[in-house]
Amino acid sequence: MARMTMIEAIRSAMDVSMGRDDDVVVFGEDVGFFGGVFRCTHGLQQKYGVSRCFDAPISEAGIVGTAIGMASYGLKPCVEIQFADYMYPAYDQIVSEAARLRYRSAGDFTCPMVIRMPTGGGIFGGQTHSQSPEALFTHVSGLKTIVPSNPYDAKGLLIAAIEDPDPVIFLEPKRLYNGPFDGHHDRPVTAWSKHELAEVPEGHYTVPLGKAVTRREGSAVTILAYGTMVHVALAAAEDTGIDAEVIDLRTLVPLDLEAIVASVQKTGRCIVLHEATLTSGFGGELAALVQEHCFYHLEAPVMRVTGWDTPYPHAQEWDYFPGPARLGQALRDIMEAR
Amino acid sequence: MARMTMIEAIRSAMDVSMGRDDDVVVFGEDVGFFGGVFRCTHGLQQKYGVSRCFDAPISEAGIVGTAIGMASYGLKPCVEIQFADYMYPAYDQIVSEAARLRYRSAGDFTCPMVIRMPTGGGIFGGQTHSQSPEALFTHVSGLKTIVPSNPYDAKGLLIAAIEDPDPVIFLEPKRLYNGPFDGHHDRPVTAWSKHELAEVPEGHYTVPLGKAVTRREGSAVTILAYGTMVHVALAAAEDTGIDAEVIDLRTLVPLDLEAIVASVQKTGRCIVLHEATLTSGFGGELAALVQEHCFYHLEAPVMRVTGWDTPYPHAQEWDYFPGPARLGQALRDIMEAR
Amino acid sequence: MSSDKSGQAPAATQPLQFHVPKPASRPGEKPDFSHVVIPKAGSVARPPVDVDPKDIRDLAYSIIRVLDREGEAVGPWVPDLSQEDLIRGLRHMMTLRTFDGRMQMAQRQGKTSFYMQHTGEEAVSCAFRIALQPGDMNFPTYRQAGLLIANDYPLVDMMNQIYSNERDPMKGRQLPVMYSSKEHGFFSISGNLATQYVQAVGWAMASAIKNDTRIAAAWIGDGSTAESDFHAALVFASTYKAPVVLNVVNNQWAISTFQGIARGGSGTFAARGLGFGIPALRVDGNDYLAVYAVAQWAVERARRNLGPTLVEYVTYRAGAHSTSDDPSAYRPKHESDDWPLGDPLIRLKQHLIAVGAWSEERHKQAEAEILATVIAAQKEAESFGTLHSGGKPSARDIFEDVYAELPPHLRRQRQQIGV
Amino acid sequence: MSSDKSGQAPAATQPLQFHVPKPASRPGEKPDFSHVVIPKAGSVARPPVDVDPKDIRDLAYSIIRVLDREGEAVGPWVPDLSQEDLIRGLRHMMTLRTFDGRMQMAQRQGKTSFYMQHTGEEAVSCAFRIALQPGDMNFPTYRQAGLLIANDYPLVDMMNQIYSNERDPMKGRQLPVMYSSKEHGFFSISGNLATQYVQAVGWAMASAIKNDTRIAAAWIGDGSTAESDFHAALVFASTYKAPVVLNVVNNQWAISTFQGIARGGSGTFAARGLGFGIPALRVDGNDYLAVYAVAQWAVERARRNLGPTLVEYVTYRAGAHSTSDDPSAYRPKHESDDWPLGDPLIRLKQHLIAVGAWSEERHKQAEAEILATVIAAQKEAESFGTLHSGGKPSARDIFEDVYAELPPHLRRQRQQIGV
Ligand SMILES: Cc1ncc(C[n+]2csc(CCOP(=O)(O)OP(=O)(O)O)c2C)c(N)n1
Ligand SMILES: Cc1ncc(C[n+]2csc(CCOP(=O)(O)OP(=O)(O)O)c2C)c(N)n1
Ligand SMILES: [Mg+2]
Ligand SMILES: [Mg+2]
Repeated sequence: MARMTMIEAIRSAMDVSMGRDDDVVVFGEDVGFFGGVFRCTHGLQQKYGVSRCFDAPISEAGIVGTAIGMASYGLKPCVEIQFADYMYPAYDQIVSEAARLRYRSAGDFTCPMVIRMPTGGGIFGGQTHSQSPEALFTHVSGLKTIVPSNPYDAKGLLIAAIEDPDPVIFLEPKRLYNGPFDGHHDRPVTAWSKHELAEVPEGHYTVPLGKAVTRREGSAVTILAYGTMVHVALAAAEDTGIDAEVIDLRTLVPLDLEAIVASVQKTGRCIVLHEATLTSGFGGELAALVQEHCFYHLEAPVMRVTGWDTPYPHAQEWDYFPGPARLGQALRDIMEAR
Repeated sequence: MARMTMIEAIRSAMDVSMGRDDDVVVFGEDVGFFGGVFRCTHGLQQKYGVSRCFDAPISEAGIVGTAIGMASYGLKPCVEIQFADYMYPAYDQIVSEAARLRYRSAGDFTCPMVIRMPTGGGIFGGQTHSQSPEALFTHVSGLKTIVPSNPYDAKGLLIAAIEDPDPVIFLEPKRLYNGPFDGHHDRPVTAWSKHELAEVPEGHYTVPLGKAVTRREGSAVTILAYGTMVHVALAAAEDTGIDAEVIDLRTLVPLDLEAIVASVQKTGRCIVLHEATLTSGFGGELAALVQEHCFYHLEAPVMRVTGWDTPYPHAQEWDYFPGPARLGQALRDIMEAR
Repeated sequence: MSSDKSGQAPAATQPLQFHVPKPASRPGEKPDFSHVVIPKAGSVARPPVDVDPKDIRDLAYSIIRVLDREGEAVGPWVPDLSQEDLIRGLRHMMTLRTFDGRMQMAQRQGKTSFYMQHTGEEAVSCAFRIALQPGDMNFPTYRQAGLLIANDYPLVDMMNQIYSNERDPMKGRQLPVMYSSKEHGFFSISGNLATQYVQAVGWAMASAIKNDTRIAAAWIGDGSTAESDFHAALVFASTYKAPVVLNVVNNQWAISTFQGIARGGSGTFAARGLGFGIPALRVDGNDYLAVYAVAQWAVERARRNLGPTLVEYVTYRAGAHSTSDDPSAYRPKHESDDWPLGDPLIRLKQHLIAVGAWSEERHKQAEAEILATVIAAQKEAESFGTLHSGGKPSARDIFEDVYAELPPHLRRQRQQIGV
Repeated sequence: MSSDKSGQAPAATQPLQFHVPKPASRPGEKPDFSHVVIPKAGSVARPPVDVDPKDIRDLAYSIIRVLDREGEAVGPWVPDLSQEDLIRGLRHMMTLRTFDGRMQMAQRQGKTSFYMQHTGEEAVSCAFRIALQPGDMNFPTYRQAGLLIANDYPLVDMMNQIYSNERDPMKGRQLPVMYSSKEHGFFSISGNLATQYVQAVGWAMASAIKNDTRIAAAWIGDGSTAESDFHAALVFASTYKAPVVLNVVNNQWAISTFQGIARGGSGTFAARGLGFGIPALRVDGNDYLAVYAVAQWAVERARRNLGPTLVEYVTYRAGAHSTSDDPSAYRPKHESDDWPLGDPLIRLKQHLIAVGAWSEERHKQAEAEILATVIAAQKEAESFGTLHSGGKPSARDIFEDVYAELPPHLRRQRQQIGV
């Protein structure tokens, strides 16, 4: 079994899927000859030909719109939006079309496709290369939304997404592409090669959609996280010495509510963590669900630690990023509550 | 003082604003000669000329995109999107541009504009004439989001929105255009002429953004609602005889958290009501805030009564609409909790 | 601003003026179609399908016509259609018009919430469908039910959809007229304008990727060409030479907005194709023979892997936009009578009479037969319910088909509703 | 499917083929620009600005050029620029290139996160700016810093922005090179491609609505014309005859993607304008005189209320897309040496020498002066800090300017961060 970076794992997922199924096609901006600005599709055109992996015009609406047409024909497109920040031109096609085609045609037409996009900050990308728009997808019925936190999950979830009969939004925390990142930006960068979740089988396997996983067992408080924030949560637990249970949601919709409820009923406390802006973020949904389902077990209000309600600034990136210091403070606060 | 319908009040707001300020321009699809498919701009072209009120091509992106250019020039555009369901092509311009222009240029350029759009169901409009996409705006920092529930507020809030220095999303519950609607779809239609909040001054006045109002005082439970749902909340309180306090939020961002917290701390119970789909709806944010700020006063979990997580169906409209029966059940349930 | 090169382009002393296009006439005024330049039938050349797009740019500014004023079929575009074919075509159009009439009335009677007619535009979709092969796929708007009727889709299923009754193939979810039938090469209609235009291009790309032989047809209205997805469609079709026919139905109006607002300074909608190197043809949309001939030309180009063709159908929306609309508020009441390209049914009927294949009598008889057929279908459909009475789709259907499998949160919600 | 008209268009037996355009050469191959047809300098006619767009469609397929191989300015497009003007223009371009070199290096030294160069395209923005009047507004992309430099915007302010230091006019919020200066007619750059193109049209519409005399200029790259906002801009500009110049900078590449992917079958990007009845000109973007002449023509059209003009600048992105990019992975290493339109600085320099207004010596001297100026500005800027050291914008600045007034929830969040 090889150690892979997240990029390699994602590439391997597409490679395996394209090898098994001729109907899988991959395209997007700079995705063909060059292999993508993050190199996630590197080598696929050479291996599978220009009809299976090709460059698209800079038109996110066109990329998703044509992919919907292809999916309705019977292909399984897996397209890349270069940065999640640039998905908005495609948003109409995603929300009004991909998400609703099965429903409005009563199953006459369907839309099995995956839309991959890098999300999140941590690379000094400023307001247009740092966004985490997951809440804009979780609000849309008909979509599934996934955020992997490590190479093993990334590959298994992406293969599962490509094989899923419905449209799946696959969000890739770009700060994790080349190594795990716990938010301690002042410490040396670490590589995936040292991480056990970088052990990735070469061949086919899936990680099921809709299943969360516990990354750290704990009894004091539950931290709900996904993507980069899983690593931040683990670091904060370490830093503070607070015995937090860290749940990696992996799939936001459909959500593994059972796992969440079981953990919070055990710990009695819950912090929701995400990089996206606070207001109407997915953390609002999580906090609402937790208090609804665990109200009588809660010893303190569910807290949210998130990005601020502002665009993502360039120079003040680390003041914006909800890192282990901010989460650590929240952990101490929630343990003192009541 | 005249009794106005919501349509007349909205029209009057634009009329008054255009009369006072030459920089206010109004345009959109079918908005000019014809006066809008809901007639909200009827007569404005005749009164102010084609340069101030005109028909636009069917391009929501173009309507909002040109309006942003106009706003940056110094005009105050107030544009109409024919149905909120059709705002998605403009979403990129709204999110990436209007909402962030002041921020990214550090105030060098600003974007004072209003985007009006009819929302909500209740007219057998099916999945593309019934949506309530407010949560897709409340998640975007830089936007203000407003939902009036009656003619008086509609006019005062719209004038305030037009005079606001920042972009404002103005959502008009179309089921309220011609009369209040409490969700009892099987009862005779009522007209605004019988409603006290249809007393609307002819001239200029404003209702301040960011201020909620209590529509019904009560001690048992707080219902947070906006738009059509305010009337549903009042009906359910009446129907069940439960002494609910009904808060009409009016502005979702910036939110009147103070008013909410004061009420819930008093009643100890809270139901959030909206027509939009449940998951990641604005109700999630409200529930999260309420439990955060009122945790020690809550006697039961905050409940959400909303549209289902599906597209808005045509024939089963009344099974989808969160009417007084569904809210009534929730009221009874929450009173029984603990 | 010292670097501005002054002296060269002196600051204009004339203030700028804002220009908003206006239609030739408004309510109360005399209808005026003098701006619609109509070439003689038979006068436009018919190039080979593998022509270099550069050499036929003029076709984007003309109108291909076959039927002349006397009802004779003339010129190089006369298609190879038998009298039988044409009679069938006439019956399709008559069926569509009769269907429209009945459903319009049904809506007024409260049997459904909404309806949209095709009056005056029947030839476009009815003739186009005949140029396709089984397996080809249309991506229609709400005004191409002729594609279904000319493909013998059961009228009663259309009505079941319109009535949202217990047999509604769309299970009550969709607004009336938003049909879907994969089997009949008819993609699910979206209420959102223009979105399906680029999807058609994607479907066609898929067909080429799979070395299939099936082609796609995209549909859009004049007003909707302003939407951004129209551009995306043209970009992708042009770049990948997708086997797709890009249809623009210019019926002069987009609800209350005349076509000049979407078209701007380009003269025609077909011209939009020129900027993409896509061959663009304009055709008399009220001339069944011309529509078929041009459709067939464009379909052949696609089939022979020569790439996309843009076709503008010049026609007129004789009725209201929908049952929610009253055109007398924005255009002269009898404007449609002055429409210079006439009525497609009457023109085909006259042609058939002129060539001795039809008569007023046979026409009356056909009218009666068709009316009977439509009424029978309507009765059958109404036996399965109408929007507010009789059989209904279930509340369970709200939750199905959001995903292939019902996820836990939708199961919980369905339980809440108790179904 | 009985109604399909069979026999007439027989099902193709040939399977369809998927077409993906390819550039003429890739790494390891010999650069090949034989597809770039270059007319002789001086050979394209100069129509009056009030020409009927119909009569100049050919200009969308040619290239307007003024400087010939010998550096002589020839033909009807020779602009009325003095030698002084041209020397100033040369200095603008030299300043931009020097600035690019220093900032590229500063990025490599870790003084900022990112940078984007203009190498090879300096003439486009530098010459265009000179054709504008004070008060006119550009809606630029990230590759038009020449608009600022040719308008004497302080270099040190540009650098402050690039360094996100304590004097950064954008307060650290924006990625480097995303300048904004209303005073200098330079709209805030958006990281999102194409969005500003339609905003420029709106600004121009506003100017017309207010009977102002100011005009707007929109900017976009070849690759970004595929974006939908490009279409919206053309639709609105065409319909309302907005006083705007619609610039397309075709530098042959969009990151790793050659222009054929965005352009498709249309031959040129200028051709896109034809479908809208918008006069469309193509110009040698590496010819300072030609760029100025065409810009001036288009600006005059706008100013005289004659409506929009689309201008395609044919140029070449000689450097990497940005500091995150390495072009050797997708195009021949020395492709830029073979670019047939040469280097804009060298060409203007040669012209000035040819007409006796400049010399190698004066050029060297100017180079030294400019380098000194740029270095002085850089030193000053660095005294206010660079991205990772020295003065910084405040964390407070995260919360300001989201709205005109700080709303309660942002006040709470700011308190949380303790600033
Ligand atoms: C994205 C979007 N915007 C607006 C509408 C509202 N709308 C429905 S039909 C219509 C007019 C369309 O005109 P046209 O394209 O000419 O087609 P026609 O109705 O004439 O067949 C409008 C504006 C919509 N359905 N979708
Ligand atoms: C909406 C959007 N999609 C994608 C990107 C990523 N991106 C940045 S620059 C670029 C290439 C642009 O090429 P072109 O328009 O030719 O301009 P050039 O860089 O050549 O000046 C891309 C794809 C973006 N910034 N915005
Ligand atoms: Mg129309
Ligand atoms: Mg480029």
